[in-house]
Amino acid sequence: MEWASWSDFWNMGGYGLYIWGSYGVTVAGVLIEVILLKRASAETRRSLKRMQQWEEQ
Amino acid sequence: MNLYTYASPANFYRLAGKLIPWFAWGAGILTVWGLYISFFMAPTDFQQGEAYRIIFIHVPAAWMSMFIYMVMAFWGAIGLAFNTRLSFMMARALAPTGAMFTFVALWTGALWGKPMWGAWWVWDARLTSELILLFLYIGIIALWAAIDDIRRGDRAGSLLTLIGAINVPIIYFSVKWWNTLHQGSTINLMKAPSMAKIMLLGMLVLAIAAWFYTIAVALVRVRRVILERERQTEWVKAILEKEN
Amino acid sequence: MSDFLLSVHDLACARGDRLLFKGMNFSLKTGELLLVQGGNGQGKTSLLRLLTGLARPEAGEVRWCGALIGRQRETFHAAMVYLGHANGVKDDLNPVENLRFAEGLQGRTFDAPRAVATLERLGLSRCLDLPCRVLSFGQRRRVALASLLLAGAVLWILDEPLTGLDVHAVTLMEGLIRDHLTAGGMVVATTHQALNLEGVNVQRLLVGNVAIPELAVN
Amino acid sequence: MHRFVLAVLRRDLTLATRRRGDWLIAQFFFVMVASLFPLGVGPEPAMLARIGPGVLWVAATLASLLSLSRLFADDHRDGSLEHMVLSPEPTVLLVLGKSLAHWLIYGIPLLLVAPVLGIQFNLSWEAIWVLELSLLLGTPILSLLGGVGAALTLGLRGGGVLLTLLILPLYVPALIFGAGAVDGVMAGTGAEAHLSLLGAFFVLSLMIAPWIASAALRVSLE
Repeated sequence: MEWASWSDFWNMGGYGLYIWGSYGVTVAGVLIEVILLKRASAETRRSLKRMQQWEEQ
Repeated sequence: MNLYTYASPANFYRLAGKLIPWFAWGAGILTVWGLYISFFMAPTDFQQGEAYRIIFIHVPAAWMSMFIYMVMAFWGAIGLAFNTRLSFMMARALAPTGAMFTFVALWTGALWGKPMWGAWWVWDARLTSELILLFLYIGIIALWAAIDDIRRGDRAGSLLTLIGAINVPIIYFSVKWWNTLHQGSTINLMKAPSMAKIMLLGMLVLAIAAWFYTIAVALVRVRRVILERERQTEWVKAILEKEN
Repeated sequence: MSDFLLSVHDLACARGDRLLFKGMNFSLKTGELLLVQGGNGQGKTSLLRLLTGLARPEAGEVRWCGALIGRQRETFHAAMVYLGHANGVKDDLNPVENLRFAEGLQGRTFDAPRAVATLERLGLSRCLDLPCRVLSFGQRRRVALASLLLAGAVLWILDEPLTGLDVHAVTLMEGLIRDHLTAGGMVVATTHQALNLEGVNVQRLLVGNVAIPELAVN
Repeated sequence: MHRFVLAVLRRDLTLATRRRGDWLIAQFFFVMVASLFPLGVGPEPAMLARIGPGVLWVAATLASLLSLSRLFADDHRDGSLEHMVLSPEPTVLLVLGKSLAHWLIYGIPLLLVAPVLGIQFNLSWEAIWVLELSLLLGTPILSLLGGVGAALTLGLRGGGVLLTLLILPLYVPALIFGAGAVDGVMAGTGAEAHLSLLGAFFVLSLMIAPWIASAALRVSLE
């Protein structure tokens, strides 16, 4: 184990800002992509269903 | 059932639906394992201190940005040669994820560069060609967005991907060469001797996780595109009705 | 001229995700006119573009003398000439120059006296050295028709050739089509206007998403 | 085959002589962009000589881009592009002829103006000579690669801006080798290596770009 304590872990030997900045942005990138994709998929299904109902009428 | 059957959108839609959870869970588990390696198993680097831990995402992201581009070029070429709709859909589905990884590679590269070289940005071959790769991704996505006609968009985007694929290596080597002329010594991100085995393992695990993630996301996107493009067909109507 | 054959097999055409037509079959022989009819947006122009090879069909094939047009691009394009909505006439050039460059781009040598004679025949004798910019729409259309005549192609594919032409020119056009067919040529044309085509072998083709009736021969 | 390329060339050159305004605008753009830099960074001769090659190359790139969006667009609008594509001659030669015409109309004049700008930027005569050589080899690359972009964006809304976005990344090697050659001769390391790499990139573009552009043209006309 490399870390004596949690604060030690977050501090990362003084490089905490750089390391967590990197990991944070990566996580944010992935999350944003997943959320946007989920929304787009739901929107596609909604609009297709709307269109289908409209055609059935 | 042979491979060709899966090339039909209806079958591929079902197959993709079954595969997505596997890849998504795989990506999650591998990420946890990879992060454990990178933060708790890999020792502190005696030269770079803890800052080197950024490479556990920087390097896989840089790999992904290039690999995804090559895979896009591959699908584009297949689509242009054999006129298969599905391959164009794959190419399109990969682009946003590729651009995202390229951005992550640039961002993490800058955050690593600051403590290591004292500068957020250096015009070294890898960062510069990564930047130009991002421009190419943006160009391709913009071209797709600008063309309303699906068939034209598919083909035009793939042609652009192909000419970019020929150009990326040339750009890389020209920047590298330009760089050696302008700065006495090149800065090498990965000094081979100090690379411990455990570091390599961490990068590999995270790279595979990134692959699984990319595949899962691309499949979701392809499924969405299939639904849109095949909305006139009976099987799509049946699927939508079942969900109602 | 020897015998030629343009045939279409099980042709389907889509624009965006809308299927314009499918399962279209017809064949056109030497000396025949195919009149393509149908409402706006039903795919008349799309069909003509498929026949020229500019567009690729969603399904089915277009054959020239039995072979796919894509396989014999050079032969087919040498035998075919297309006149679309746009005239393909450069505004900055005069009619004679337009014809000269059009001929050169088709890989043919330019026969100046013949070009001038053709333009005069189409009633453009007073505009020969004016830039096309100053010509009227109908006059520019005539320049395009002159280039059609000069091409000496077997197959004419004409998209609304009568648009913008006056009564006199329409009669002229009817005569040109009749002469071309008598000489063993073939014509595919769309038009909204009535054409006097006595003594011409006409096939009528209705394009539309609704059940396509088999070819009603006039 | 040669006859066809010549026919395309003669046509485009004739059309260009009828519309001299467009041609002049591109040249003035080149001069103006290059002249803005000394105003922005200051008149110090040593610094101007240092940034000169890069600035002139970037300005030449932008000037060539400016006219590219119209490479096929004018002919597309009046329908003559379709006629040309339907010619029995190969589309690839059409693209080659049009790229060549674009280079002669917009590229060669840059070569004539560049020495004057080189003097403004305090470049030595030797550097100006190499700049000319590099532009001679490099500007056809801009026309060839630009043809791909012009074909891809044909008829699109905002196609001109999109074209810039698509093509500028592909220009990077030409920019590096071209400006590098002038840098090299000023730094005393010689320009041969840069110029031969630029030449190689030119040959590669000549072999590949017309094919991709003609495929793109057919896709765009579909």
